[in-house]
Amino acid sequence: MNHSRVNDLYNRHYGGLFLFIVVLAIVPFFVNSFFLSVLILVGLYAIVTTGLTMLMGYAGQISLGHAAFYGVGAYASAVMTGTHGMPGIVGVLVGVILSIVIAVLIGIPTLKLKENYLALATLGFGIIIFTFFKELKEITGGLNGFFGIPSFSLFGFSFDTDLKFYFLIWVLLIIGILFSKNVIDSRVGRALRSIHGSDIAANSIGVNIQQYKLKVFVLSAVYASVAGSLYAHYVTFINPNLFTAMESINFLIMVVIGGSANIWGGMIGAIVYVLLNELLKDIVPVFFPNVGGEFQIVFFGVLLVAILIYMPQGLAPTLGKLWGRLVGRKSKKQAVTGPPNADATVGGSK
Amino acid sequence: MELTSQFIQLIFSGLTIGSIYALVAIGFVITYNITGVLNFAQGDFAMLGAMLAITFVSMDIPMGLGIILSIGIVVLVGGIFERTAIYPARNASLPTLIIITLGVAIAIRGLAILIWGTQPRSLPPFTENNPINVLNAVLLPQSIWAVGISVVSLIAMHYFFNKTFIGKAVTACVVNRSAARLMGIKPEWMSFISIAVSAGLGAIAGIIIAPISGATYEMGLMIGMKAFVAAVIGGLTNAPAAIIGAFMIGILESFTEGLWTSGYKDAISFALLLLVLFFMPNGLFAKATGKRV
Amino acid sequence: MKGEKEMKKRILALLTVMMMLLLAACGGGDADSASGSDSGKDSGGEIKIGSVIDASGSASPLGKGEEETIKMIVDELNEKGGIGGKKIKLISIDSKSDQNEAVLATKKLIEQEKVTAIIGGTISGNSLAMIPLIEKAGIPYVSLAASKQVNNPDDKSPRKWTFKTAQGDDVVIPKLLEYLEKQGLKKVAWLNVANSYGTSGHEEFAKLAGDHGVKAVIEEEFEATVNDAKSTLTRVKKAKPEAIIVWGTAQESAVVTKNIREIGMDVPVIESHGIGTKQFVELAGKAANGVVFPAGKLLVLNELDNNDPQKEKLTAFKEAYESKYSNAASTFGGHAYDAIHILAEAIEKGGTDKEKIREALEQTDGFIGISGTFKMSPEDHNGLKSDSLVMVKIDEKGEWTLGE
Amino acid sequence: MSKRLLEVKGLTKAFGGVVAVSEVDFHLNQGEIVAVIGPNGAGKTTLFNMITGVLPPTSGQVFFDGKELTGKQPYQIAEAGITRTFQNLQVFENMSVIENVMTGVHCRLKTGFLQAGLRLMGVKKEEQQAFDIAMSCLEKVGIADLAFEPAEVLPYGNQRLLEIARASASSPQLILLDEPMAGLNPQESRQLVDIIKKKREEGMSFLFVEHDMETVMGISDRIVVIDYGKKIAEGTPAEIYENEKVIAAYLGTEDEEEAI
Repeated sequence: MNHSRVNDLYNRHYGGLFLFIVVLAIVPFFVNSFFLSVLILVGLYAIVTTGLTMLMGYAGQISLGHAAFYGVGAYASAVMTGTHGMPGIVGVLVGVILSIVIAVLIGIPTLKLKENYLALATLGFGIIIFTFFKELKEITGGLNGFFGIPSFSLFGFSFDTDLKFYFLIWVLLIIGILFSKNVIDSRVGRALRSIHGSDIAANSIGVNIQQYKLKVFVLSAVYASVAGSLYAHYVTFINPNLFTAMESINFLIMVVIGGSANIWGGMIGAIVYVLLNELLKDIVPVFFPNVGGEFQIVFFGVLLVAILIYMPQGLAPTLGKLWGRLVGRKSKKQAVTGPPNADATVGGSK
Repeated sequence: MELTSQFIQLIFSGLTIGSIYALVAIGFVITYNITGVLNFAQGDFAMLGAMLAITFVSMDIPMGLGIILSIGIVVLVGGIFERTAIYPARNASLPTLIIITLGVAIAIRGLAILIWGTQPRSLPPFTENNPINVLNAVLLPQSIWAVGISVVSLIAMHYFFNKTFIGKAVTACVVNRSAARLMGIKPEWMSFISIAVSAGLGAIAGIIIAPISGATYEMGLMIGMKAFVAAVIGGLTNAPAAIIGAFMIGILESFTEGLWTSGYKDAISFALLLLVLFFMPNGLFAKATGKRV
Repeated sequence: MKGEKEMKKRILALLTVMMMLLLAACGGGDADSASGSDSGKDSGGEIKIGSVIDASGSASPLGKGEEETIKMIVDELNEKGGIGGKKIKLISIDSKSDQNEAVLATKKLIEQEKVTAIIGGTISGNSLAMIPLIEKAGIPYVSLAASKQVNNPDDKSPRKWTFKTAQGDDVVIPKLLEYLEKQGLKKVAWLNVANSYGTSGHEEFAKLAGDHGVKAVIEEEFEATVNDAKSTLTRVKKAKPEAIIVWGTAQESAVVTKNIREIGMDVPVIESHGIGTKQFVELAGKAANGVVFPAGKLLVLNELDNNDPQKEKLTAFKEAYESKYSNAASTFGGHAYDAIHILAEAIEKGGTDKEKIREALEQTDGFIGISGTFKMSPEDHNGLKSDSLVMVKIDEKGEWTLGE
Repeated sequence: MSKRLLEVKGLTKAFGGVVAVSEVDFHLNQGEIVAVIGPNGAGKTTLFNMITGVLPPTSGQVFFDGKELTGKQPYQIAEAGITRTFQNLQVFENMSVIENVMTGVHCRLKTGFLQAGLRLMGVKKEEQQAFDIAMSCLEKVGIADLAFEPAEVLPYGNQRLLEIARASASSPQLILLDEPMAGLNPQESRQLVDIIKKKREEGMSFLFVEHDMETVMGISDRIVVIDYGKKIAEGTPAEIYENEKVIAAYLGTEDEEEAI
């Protein structure tokens, strides 16, 4: 009897996911290629935001420097494949290793401290990394940018068309989300959520808080780095301005829109953010012909504030309910699988 | 001999920019002390102040009046910001509040582009700006204005928080919220006052830098971040330490530029931030007690 | 309890709206694609030209004028009956000074709108990001950005389809060096803004300076967000240059120029074509007096010799633009003017066949535009020489005068 | 019975100039139930916090099962075999009841990030194991039927039981209970006493702080009394009952100075 009940603990039914994957697999054959590249961008962002969602929702920390990890991945791949002619996977791995090292170096001293010193440290680190991209001209090409990054290939298979790249990115994203979900639905996930619930109690039953926070931070950095590597292969030209503090903030906006209390929140946020952005481009000029792209900046700023105040859990929980209704499954036990605490928006320290 | 003049020149530059950082940094500290919020929109108040002052001056309003008007408007904006974005979320977690201020910063920046465009603008110097020669180094009257106004504002702040009733009430809230409530002080309003006052300080900073470097919609970002570094160096809660931190950053930057390269200037400031966070998280001037750890 | 219900309702309402918006976004995209592919087959008797321009964001001081100019010229051409009897349909996308936006916009133009040719890429970074897509798709493209990398990259990557109408660094720097040589200024200080504009200028300078007997006694960078460059300038002062070259755009150059005078240096100051806006004079104030810089002839229109082949065109452009828009005509708008006209001529010759347009572009010879007289070739996709520029001096009233 | 499980030597904690706990010595044998009592503000919770690593002691040492624990982090102390409950409840409100207890099993399991993420072999087994342990812990405190409820909806008394289930999930040798009876009605108190007694029979030891003298006298093997941070008495309930210092500390303010 206990067998069936342990399976009730977490929603590990993959019917919905399967449906989602089928939709994902069909979509590219019905949209035009511009929309396909939008979806690729969404996928890349979603990989970053999935990691960030883990960091914000489950470790209660925010990072104001994830664009830097994204950039580390991008430049590692650019230099390894573009300058040294190495295979794509080497670039990805170098980016990942660099990101891990950096994340550990930053994480160890700051995560010891209470409050959100990680946010402050990542802010500083982001600017330092940006400076390196800019100043190490021999390696990165400086502000002129780095061009001539070859397309990504793996075991002799080249992802040289948008369609192939789309599948690469979304498969990776789904793997990334499943990995995160597996982590959350386990001893590790419970430990993380317990820190959120009461760090003192978590510690007193044997949870090494610092180490868990650090590991989540490293994980999120790895996600960002991998996405950055692939981004570099996709656009073939990168320059330091793609990895500024503003880009880090955009990632945060996506996570907040989607909601960090649910592992799907990062992806939902990325989708909504990018599509809203495209939509505004078409809609705004109809109503305000003289207003340029600036309107969107204001819009997202206000949206961010409004969501945090009036919908602190983001879109994910509500969409989750709708999805549940759609798939026709009652989600009575799921009620507590995410951190559903009303104030579990971002971070735990109140 | 030349080395001395270069040295003095670098000190002048450092003090000028440091005074700007100091004003904004104090805004950070006041806000953080009273509301517990790290307000990332602080730098954008400086931008608003500068832009408004430029607009008023270009409308032929006398400069003094224009400056006072713009400070007033920014104070109001700060108040509105507190009521609409901070107050409703006062029970949210710290990271949430940080992100809210980031959202507001973005919105303010966007609005500034809609109103003033992306073109840089400039404000005339407050007085005739003929360089004064000090030991072969050059001191500009506007720099004296910058440092002077900062010092006066900082003294005024000190007076406000330690001598006036409202100021003391605000301070009381920092010390003990419920005790303050018993005394009939509403902590909610203190948060309003502190953010409005911080916004005003930011506006002053923006207005004094505008004649030196011009003003653009995005100027708030860097000023805000540097001031923020200064505040952290000072330990985030200690106003005098933040002021020292601000001047340190200013001088560090001018020496990096003067003796090495400007390319790494920002990186140096933020490397200092990391070092302080890693090794002295209570600020450079904190006593050894691990209050925040 | 009631509050909660209320909240739920509100969330649901919000969500419904969001979903509708999203659907609209997706649906809209599909609809566009359908219509796009129809008209793309060149059936309606119109020629689709796309533009990707930074009309907003940090590069908008340049981009705004470009966008407006293109719209103006397209209207003009269409009034005259279009190109070869076909109307031009302009699809203009704002890339918001953001590389990602530029790439997406280019994709949209190529794949969804199926345009015949593309103009744009206000800043070099955006142009460089767009080029791989354009070269792959094989679409005639005229860039408005200055960097030499756009048409003549160091890594020799293909530029078969890429042309450009702005004077590249490889045109401007020689002009500057010729001037220095003529003035007998041999030991100079070089200062450039730390962005792609500044660094690419610097690279070209470093490469060519020796040929003209010019030597940099000190080379420095300053930030685009510089507040006070006096610290850097103390080092420049120590190097005792005969002249200072400041390579940047209006705002940061103004700060540096002011600082140069403030710390009491009175050597000649020579700057880049990036300061060719009234903003620079406003921001730099008295310090602008005497600054010399290479620029397109538009700035000194009134002083041009009446025989100058460009004079007529320049006057017409300035009048047309300024009567239509509130801003002053700029050399950046001029690049757009040249781009659309050269393209129109090529389409006139080559029809809608892309390869033929490309060949026609390559054969552009003697087109008199705003930035100069173009003579392109398979090797030279810019087609401008340093004689397309003049040295401009700012006088004590802040007016531009011929500085030669 | 004779094995010394916990040994506290000269434990002292000073906050600035104020000495909250001063030179406290005592020990606890395996299988014993020891109570720490004393007037409010006597330093009992500070003592607990030092033993469990929440606060580093100013001086003194803590030995557990022959190993020194002084200065170790709370999670390390939990791994060594001491867990605790809290005076003001610290239930993980963001989880279900069963998950709370499964988290309590944490230090007996090994699943790490990679294994969990890839859902390698063994993860499922460990999950089952954690679930079974947690279930049996819940059964022992009598709230197994609430396993799938969110912890935050539980009534106060059940939250106390949940904390005890959570603290016992990793089968520690010693559990520290910080005022376990506070806020419970008599019936719940009796239930709790039964649970503690039953657990002791299984070999667990308890150290607890309590104000409810009836409970203290009823279940403790020995009692340690502290006042103003100092240990003033130690002994069996009967001995303490008659100890004058203790009576003075609890009753008389006039005799107080003498008592110290």
